[in-house]
Formats: sequence, C-alpha cells, structure tokens
Amino acid sequence: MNVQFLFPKPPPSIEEVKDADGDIDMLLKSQRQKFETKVVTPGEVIAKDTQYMRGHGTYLDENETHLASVAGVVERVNKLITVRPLNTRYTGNIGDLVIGRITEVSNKRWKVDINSRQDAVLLLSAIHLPGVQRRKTEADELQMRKFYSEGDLLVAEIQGSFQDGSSSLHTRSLKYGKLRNGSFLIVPPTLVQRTKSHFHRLDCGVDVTLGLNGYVWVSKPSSRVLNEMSEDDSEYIYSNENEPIGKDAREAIARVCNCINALSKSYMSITDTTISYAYEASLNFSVKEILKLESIELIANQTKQRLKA
Amino acid sequence: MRYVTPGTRLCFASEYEAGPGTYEREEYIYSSVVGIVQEFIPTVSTNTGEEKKQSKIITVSKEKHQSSIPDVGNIITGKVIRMTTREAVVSIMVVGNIPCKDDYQGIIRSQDVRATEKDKVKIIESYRLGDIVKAEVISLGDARSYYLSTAKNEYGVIYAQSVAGAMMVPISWQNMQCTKTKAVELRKCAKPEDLFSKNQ
Amino acid sequence: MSTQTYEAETFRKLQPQEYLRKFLLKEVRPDGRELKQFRQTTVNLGCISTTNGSSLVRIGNTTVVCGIKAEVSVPKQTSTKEGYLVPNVELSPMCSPKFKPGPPSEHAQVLSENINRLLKSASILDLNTLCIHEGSAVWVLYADIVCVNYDGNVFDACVIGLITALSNVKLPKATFAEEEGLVKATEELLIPLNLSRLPYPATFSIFDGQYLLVDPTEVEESVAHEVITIICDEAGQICTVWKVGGISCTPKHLEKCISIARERYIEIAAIVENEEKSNNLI
Amino acid sequence: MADRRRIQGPEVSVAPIILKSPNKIQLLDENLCRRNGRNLEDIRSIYLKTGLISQANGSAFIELSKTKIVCGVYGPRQTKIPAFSGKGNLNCEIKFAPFSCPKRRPPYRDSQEKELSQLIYEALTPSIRLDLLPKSTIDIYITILENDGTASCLAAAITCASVAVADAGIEMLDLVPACSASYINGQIFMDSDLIEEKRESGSLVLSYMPSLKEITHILQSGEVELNLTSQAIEQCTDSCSKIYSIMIDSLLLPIQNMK
Amino acid sequence: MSSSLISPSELDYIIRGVDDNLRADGRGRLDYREVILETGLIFQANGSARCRLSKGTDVLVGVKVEIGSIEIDGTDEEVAAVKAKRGRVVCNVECSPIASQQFAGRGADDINNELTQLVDRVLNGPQGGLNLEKLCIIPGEECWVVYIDALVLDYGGNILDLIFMTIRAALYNTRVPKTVIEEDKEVEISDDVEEWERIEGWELVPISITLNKIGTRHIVDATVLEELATKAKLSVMVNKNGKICGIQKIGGGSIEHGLLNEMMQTGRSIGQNLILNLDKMLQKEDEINAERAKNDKIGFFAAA
Repeated sequence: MNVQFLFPKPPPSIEEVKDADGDIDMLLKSQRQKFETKVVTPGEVIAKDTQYMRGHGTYLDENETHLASVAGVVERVNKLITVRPLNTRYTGNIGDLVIGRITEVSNKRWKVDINSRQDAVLLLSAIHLPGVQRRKTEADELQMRKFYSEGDLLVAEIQGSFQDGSSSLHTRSLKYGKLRNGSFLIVPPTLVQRTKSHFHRLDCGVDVTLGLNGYVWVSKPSSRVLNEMSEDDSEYIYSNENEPIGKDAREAIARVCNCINALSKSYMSITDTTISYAYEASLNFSVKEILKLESIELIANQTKQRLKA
Repeated sequence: MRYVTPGTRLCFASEYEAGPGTYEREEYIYSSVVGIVQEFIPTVSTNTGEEKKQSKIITVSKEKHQSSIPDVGNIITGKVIRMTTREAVVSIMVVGNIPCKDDYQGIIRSQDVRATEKDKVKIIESYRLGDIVKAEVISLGDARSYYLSTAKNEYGVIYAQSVAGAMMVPISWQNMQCTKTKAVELRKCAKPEDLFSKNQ
Repeated sequence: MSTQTYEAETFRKLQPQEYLRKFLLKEVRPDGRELKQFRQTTVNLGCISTTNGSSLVRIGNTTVVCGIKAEVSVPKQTSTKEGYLVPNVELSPMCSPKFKPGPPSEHAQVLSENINRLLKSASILDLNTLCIHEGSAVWVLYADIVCVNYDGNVFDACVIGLITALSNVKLPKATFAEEEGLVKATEELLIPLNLSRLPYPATFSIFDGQYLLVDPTEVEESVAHEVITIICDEAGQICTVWKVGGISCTPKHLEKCISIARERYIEIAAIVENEEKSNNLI
Repeated sequence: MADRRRIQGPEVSVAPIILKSPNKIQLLDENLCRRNGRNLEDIRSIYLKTGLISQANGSAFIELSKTKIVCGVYGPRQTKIPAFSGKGNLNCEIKFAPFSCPKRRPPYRDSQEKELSQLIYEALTPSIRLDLLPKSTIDIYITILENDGTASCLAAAITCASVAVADAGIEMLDLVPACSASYINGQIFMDSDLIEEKRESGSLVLSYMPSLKEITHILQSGEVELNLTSQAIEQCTDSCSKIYSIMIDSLLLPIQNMK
Repeated sequence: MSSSLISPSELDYIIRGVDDNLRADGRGRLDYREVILETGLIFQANGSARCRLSKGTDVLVGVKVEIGSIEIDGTDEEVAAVKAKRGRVVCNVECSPIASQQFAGRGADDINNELTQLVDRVLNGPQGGLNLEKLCIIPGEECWVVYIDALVLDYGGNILDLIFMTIRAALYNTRVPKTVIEEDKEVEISDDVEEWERIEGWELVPISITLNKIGTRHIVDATVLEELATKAKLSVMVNKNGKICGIQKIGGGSIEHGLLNEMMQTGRSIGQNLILNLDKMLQKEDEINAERAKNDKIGFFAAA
C-alpha cells in the first residue's frame, strides 16, 4: 500500500528522438520526408501537384495546392490524398466492427455510444431475436430492455449510415451481441487498424475484441459453443451473467488490458501481434507494475524492436 | 394483531416466504412498511394434480397506502390531455381504485386503441380532449410515458362531453350521444358499467 | 377502508366539480361543515425563540408560521425617522404538491404584495415608532410567513399570523453610539410595538355563482373561482375588500360576507386574547 | 439587483450588537451536569409526530427542545428527469426558515442548505427501496423552523424525514434514526445545542439502521483521536437505538389509537 | 460519451475482482496508482501544485494570499473574541467541463458545491492544520485570507484524495509576505521575496483517503468504472500525527458497523504513509525547483 510519487518527465525534444538501436536521428524537416509516415499540421502543404485527388482532412487553396486541414498522418491511395487525424472521434464506415454502449432505449431502437460524433442506432429489427428465425413481434417491442438495457456493452457491425451522419448497427450474427466475462478499455480509434478479423484469441488464453472505434473488450473465452438454432443459446446471448473467472484468468485479462494501455500510451498501433509482443515483454513485471511509467516505456520499446526485426 | 414499522424483524427466512410489504436479508425476513403482519398459505392448484407443499407467505399490509404508481397490467383511469394523429396522451389520475396524488403521463398509440382493424384506427375518431378513459398499462414505456391499451371491451371512454358541452351516453361501442342535442359523436367506448352509481 | 370510500375518492379526483355540487345540493360541505362555518382556528404565540415575535396559526389543516426578526439599518433620506416592515410569504414545495422549488411563485408574490398593501393602507404600525436615532438608525422588521400546510384559505392564516406575531414582538432597548456608528442593544427584549389597529380577515368562495362557501379548503378553492376577502378591525370597520377571479358577485352576497366577517372578527379576537392570557401566565 | 418577486427591505441591515451580562457560560458544573440539566451522554427529549401536513403523502414534525423541524414527503410521483430509470429517484431539499437562526437567513437557497440536502439524501437513500419504484421520484422537503445547533439539526432532520417517508407508505429497509455529538475539551457531548456547538472543537453526525446494523451516514469534523471517534460512534449508535423506539411509537400510536 | 453507465456484467467482474484482491488493472485492494507531482507552476499565485494519477485524474491547485477584513459575528461575544484574532481560509473546488462530459453545463454544480463545502470544512477548522492566528495582522480588523482554488482538469476517479494531496503540496509551496504595521494602522507589505515565509502549520494539513465499498470489501484509489460499482464511499481525513481530521460518507449506500471501524483504521494507516512519501517528494521538489528556476520553463502542460 505504498504510494509512489514521481516527477513529470519533460517530453523528448525533436532533436533527440532515439531510435531503437540508440542512434540519434536528426529529424529535420527535409529529412522527415524520407519517412513513410508523414505527420502534418493544419495548413501545411502536402503536395503541389494538381494530379492528386483531394480526400478527407485536406483542402485546396487558390493555387491548387493540397493543404492539410487536420493534424495527422498523410495517406495516399493511388491519386487520392487524405490526412488521417492523430486524435479524433470515430467516423463510422459500413462493415466496420465496433463496440458500443447502450445509452437509451426508445421506440423500436436503441441509441448506442460508439465514440462517434453522434450516437449510433441499433434497430430492433437488426438484432438476433431469441428463438428460431422469426419476425419481431409487438411483445418484443414492449420489452426491449430484455435484450439490451441502458449501460450494456455490445459488439456490432456498422450496417449503414443515416442522412445526419449517424450510423446504424446490426448484431444479426452470433459473433455479435452482448459482451460478458471481461473488462472494457478505451484507446484512440486511430490506433486500431482495419484487419481481416477483430476477434483475437491470444496464446495466453484471453480473447480480445478490437472495435475500430477504439473501444476494446478483453475477456475470458466463453466455454459455450453457440448454435444458431438452439433455443437455449439464443436466450443465453442476452444474459447478463458472467461465467466464473479464476484468479489466473483474471490476472491474464488484467495483464492484457495493461499491455494495451501501455501500447496506447506509447501511441503504438494495437493489433493481435503488438499485443502478444507487449504481453511477452511484460512477463518480467507483475501485473500492477505494468501501470508504472517506466515499465510502460520498456515494454513499448521492446515491442517496437520486435516489430522491426 | 401485530403492528410493525419498516425494519422490524418478522421471522426466519426458512419459516416463511417474503410477501408484499416485506423483504429478506440474510436469514431473516423484515417488514418494509408500516402495517399489520399477516400470513397465509397460498392455494395453488397444480394442473398435474400433484400435492405441492407450499411454504407460508408472510406479508405486511400497509396501514397507509403509498401514492399509487402504475405498473404493467394495472387498470387506470385518466383524462385525454393531448392528441396527435398517432397517439393520445392521457394523464393517469387513478390506478386501480386508488387516485394518484400527482398525475402520471401515459399514451395510447393508435395500434393499441382497439383489438381489431388496427390499421384503420384514427385517434380523432376514438378520443377527444377531456375524455375520461379507462385503460390498461401494457408497458413502462419510454422515459416520459407509460404505454396504455384500450383494446378490450371494458376499456375506452367512460365519460365524455359533447361539442355542446353536455354529458354523453354510449349508444354502441364506437358511438356516443349527447344528452342535450342528441348529436352522435365517434368514440371508442368502454362497455358501460356502473362506475359512479354509488354516488348518484 | 372499504371499496366505497375508494370509489368516492376516485369520483372526486376525476370529477371534482360534480363531486362538490352533489354535496352542496344537500347544504353540506365535503368535510362535513355547514356552508357558513369556519374551520377550527388556533393561534400559538411566541413559539420560536430565535425571533422577536412569532405566531403559529392553524385554520383546520392549513398551518402557517410567522416569525419577525428585528435588524438595524439606515433610514431613507426622504423620511429620516421611518423604519421598515418587510413582509414576505413563502409557499415552499413542502406545503403542497402545487408548488415547485425555486423563487417565489406568482401565488406567493400575490400574497406578499396583498399583505404589504394591507399593512400600508390600514396603517397598522406607525413606522416612525421604529426609529432608534433620527437619520442614522432605525429598526427593520422582517416578517417572514412560512406556510407549512396548504389546505386552502392561506391568506387568512397569513394575515392572522402576521398581526398576532406583530403584537407579540418585543424589541430590545437600543442606543446609537455615534462615534462608532454602531447600534447597541440590551439582551432583554422588553418594548412591544404600538399597533394602531388589529384587523382580521375572512375569506369566501363562490361556487357555481350561487353557493357562498366560507373559509374554503384547498379542494373547494381549486374548483370555485370567485374569491372574496373582507378584512375588518375591532371597531367593525372594513379595512379592505378584495374580490378576485370569476365574473361577478351579487350585492346580497357581499352584504352577507361583511356580516359574517364581523362575526368572524369577534371569534378570532377571542381566540387571540385567550392565547395571550395563557402565554402571560407562563 | 433587486428581486422583484419579494418585498424588499433596505439594501443593508445588520443585527444590533447585543450588550451581554459579563458572566461566562459554564458548559459543565461540578457534577458533570450540563446547563440544561443533562448528563454528557443524554440526548434532549424528543417530540415526534406524523401526519401534520395533510397535503403531503407523508409528513412528520420533530421537536428537540428548541429545535423544530417539519418534513413533507411527496411521491412516488412521475419523475421529471428525461432519462428512463428502472429505479426510483430521491430528491431532498432542506430549507432554513428566514427566522430560524440567531442571524436572519436569506430566503433563497444557500450553499450550506445545498450541502445539507445532499447529506440527508445520502443518509436516507440506503434505507429506501427505490428499486421498486421505476420512473418515479420521491421528493422530500424539509423546513427548519428553529435551529438550536446545526449538527443536531441535521441529525433531527434525517430522523424526521425517515419517519415522514415511512408515513408516506413507501417501502423501506429500515427507519433511519440519526444523532449528533460534539467534541469539547476531549469530552463527548451528546446532542449538543447551539451554545455548546459554538465551543466545540469537532462534531460527529451519525445515522444508523438499527435492525440491519448498518451506518447510512457519518460526518465528522475536527481533529480527533481514532479511539475517541470510535467511542463517539458507539455512543451515537446507542442513542440512535433510543431514538428508533421513539420513531416506532410515533408511527404506531396513531394507528393503535384509531382502532 | 456515456460516462455514467456500466453494464451488469462489468459490475459483476469488478465486484468479484475486488473479492479476489485482483482488480481490473492488476492492482490489489489497497494499491494506489502512481502520482505525478509538480509544484510552483503558477507564477501569479503565492503557491501552486499539480498532481496527476498515472492515467486519469489531474488536479491543479493555486493558493493566493490576500489581505482582507475580519468578519465579526455579533451574536455570541465569547466566540467573536476568538474569531477576531484569526485569519481565514477560503476554499473553492471546480470540476472543469474538460475533465468529463458529466461536468458540462450545470452538471458540475452539485459536485462542486459538495467538494467545496467538504474541503472548506476540513481546512477552516482547528483540524485544518494551518495556524490561523498567525494570519491575523490587526486583531478585529485585518488578516491574511488564504484562497485555495482547486481545479479538476481530468477525471479518472478518486478526485477528493488527489485534491487534498495537491492542496497540501500547494500550501507547502506557498509563501506569505511579511507585514509591518505602521503607526497609523497602515499595513506595509515587504517586497523582499527572501523574507516571505511558509504558513505556519502546513505540516499538519490533512489529506484524505477515500475507501470505496465494493461488494463486501473496500478499496482505495478507485477508477471511474470502480466508482460506478461503489456502493458507499468513506473519506477519512488524516494528518501527519495520525489524528482523524474528518470523516464523511459520500454517495448512497450504507456501511456495516464493523466494516466502518476497519475502514477508518485502513484509511489512517494508508494516509500516514502517503503523507510521509509526499513530504519526501516535496523536499526533493524544492531542490529541483531551485535548479529549474535558473532555466526558462516553457510548455506548461508539456511534460508527460
């Protein structure tokens, strides 16, 4: 129960950014160009060439020059130039996997917080209803809180978007639905990359669900294999009961959570690989030691090195 | 007769089942209201004919009634205070037989007005402002209103004034007649029952 | 509690006007009173020791507490000897479900304003008697009337409360120390106020333009829109007549009201006198 | 700025300076007896009555010698909070009457009243079964007519409000009696009045559910040794049990008299 | 953001974690997060400090000392005589809307009032530690008024403890000018910064330890989610000598009689330990500050 006090550390000045191998790179502006990732600030010139197409986060001035309108990383796909903001709220794209929290139950729909500018909408017709494939009934309409209630966490896919820019979600698959048996984290959405799958089972026996909106769910794998047709299972998917979680499992979950936090603090992208690397690097420490700033730095550096290798 | 106050320990939880006005905490049952302790053995007829041993239920009947709040399944009486094409807003004044101290808000959606031909319901042909309506609570509804239904014979308008300002009497389940001008107006009427007879 | 009482309650809630009408047809009121009968009135003087004068008034269930606190201030430049008497009525959300928390409702403002007007127009207290030192220091009497239970006819209760609390006020002997600019007062409270008259009110409601209801309850007030208040003093003289709401009232009604108000005056005066006597005995 | 909704007095007014007789107040005499004849551990006698406010769903009035508090409970009634809640909502507001204290209080709500309201809310919430009252609000309004010690006023207000809630027929886990104590010169003065309170070095207010043996609120100020605190907590819980029986009587007597 | 919502399964996970003495971030029940401390960062103030929990709450406190008049309460002479010889402390706590969505608009009013009253009550009484009599300049007329303003810049749970820690650090950092009373009762303030002194009694300024009752057990330094799972909070204010300077239950929920004693004991021992560590750090900070004063500082919030 010792309380540790620390002094703040000054930020590394640009001239002194150390590479993993210990060399000092002089990151002058001209040299920065060499890097694949180019960080720009609003108003900075990205390209003078008129052949490029203007994408999100950029604008054209009267000389047809492309300028950044946000602080972020320049990305180029063929001729389309975009700037991905470093820190932003999540913008929904169709097909994205997101984790959300129910904020309101209203007429035939739920409002879901997905770290976006507006709450997303989950229609009653877009969820998996208990029982064998069936239509929603009036009874369902009157007891929507039996499925999801205010505060519940769920994983869903973005189905489409409305005129006002808010997204609509669906959970019409057994992969999606209510989240249980674990712990919830928030990371900057830009750190989560779009990958083939966002459900990962790590070697340490922990499930990680990475929402593209920066919400992350770390949990113990469910012991139950779900079957679409089974009546029992479809009741089960809306249950609020956790399975018993042993101390070891709990510790593993906590460790993974802390590793993800360490990565997000070091502003490193969060994928199953980085999490595994960070996890292995963290094994030198006890779980609660990973909260400390110095261990976070060490873990992040080791992970960086392994990524380069 | 045993009078108790909230928090009075009544008995062991193993002896009785906690009924209304009581609660169970650890191995005891406590009273949660001011009132009289009562116990009874519930009569349950199981359809299989098996003799099921029922535990005794202990209750505390309230000496002073809490201002009633609507719950699903309650029959309520209220006044129509606002109407749109899709729903009628009702100020719930009485729950069961107990008047509320403060009114609650409920809505009757057009699909809940009557049991048949739901698609053809027009709110304006069923209710008017100021009508006294009897209805059933079907859901706790949204943040603001309870959801009500009048889709049964005994539910609907029980008291209404005509355009001329006089009382109206029901002449069929969807018509009411003014006692003064004999004009007929459209309403979803409740099957008449002598609600106020004792006072008249 | 039988089912029948519930049904009566239900009827009252849904059709309050009809409900009252049915009683009045039989010349009786829902609480069992006759039409021209006042509810039982009690006055309790000096019940709050943090005040210079206080009074608790109950008319039936209606309860108000009036407390008067004396402070010192500088008189106005135009009238250097005049003190202040500041009456305020507080209708807190505690006394009735009708009131919401926050600044005084319109209803409370009307009550305060009417009482203030009564104090001024009937010149009950000569404000010059509140002078401590001309031009420098005068007494300020804050008369705060707190309604505890709002069951109709609160105005009568407020006026009775204020008048009796004023007659209960005892001020300390105060001197103005010129060099320090401070007022120093003795610990004992001795000096009563010199009230020129003690007016008491009577309030009536008219229902359906024909029934004259004396001392209406909250339920009666909510359906009867015409209200008449008559305030008279010990000589039977009328200080104020107020008629609010509704359309009109007949001269006959008004005459009747005045004669009842005079009788009522004698009744209240007796109640107050009794209370003062028993207070003095202690 | 002048408030047009109230009758205004002069802009500034002050209480006169009172010339006191010079004899010093003796809190304790040689027999450890207090000014009002109480022993250190005695609380003042309590008068508690329910049903004073006919307009409210439940009400109570408490009097501890000079302290006088009225409480009215309204509800459960429809909540005005826009979000749906499966649990009832409790709202407490306490108000000092302008004439209740030695110094006149302003008629609007000040920060002390806001804090006391919060404390009473916290003391009562654990005892009320709000889970049974979806979408509803219970409003508890308390008016202090006369204040003879702020800590004891807070305790009395909690006691009074708890009885008023029970009187409203609202389901509760237990009644919540509350009691206060002052630390003066290393001694514990139970249920101190205003004069004692002004000389205290610290105070304790404790509210307690006697049947469940759970403490619903505790508030201590002043620099106190841990064991003295423990002792004061014990004394307060003892006094709470005494107050508890008075509360039960106040609720049951009217019923028994009726029958 | 739905910052005040939590799902039943998260609740269950937290409660069982507390039961197992293994919280969601791997800490035990009585483990504190790291605190990052800085003092003397507001040059306009007489003293200032900023404390942050490693990933969350951020509190900035400024202390300003000004000359004010002594207020006289005319109702009780004996009490008034004591008050005439004392300075005053005025506290204010404000939760900035940038800290959390729930503080936006009027959302912070209640919590601001509650925290302000609590801090004010603790620091203004004899338990506050500060020697108020030393703050008196002319008895009955003028005194130093110590304004303590705490600003919550980020919210990650456990605000109260951090506020008290920061206040203690800021008071350590505070220097009061020397005064000379001239013959005509004019107060002259010395300009010589070297002569300025700490407020006597800062060592005894208490800190708070908040214990959160989750399930049947209690934890310290709760995170936001843990606070949502908390049934009742007990804040215990402790000073260097291990004396209890205030106890307050916060939030709904009740505490069993036996548990209360246990929580008070825990609070006291953790609190004393915390003060010890804090003081060590403050002394080191003095040295660093002296060093830093030689260089120009830029980037108020730059440090990570």
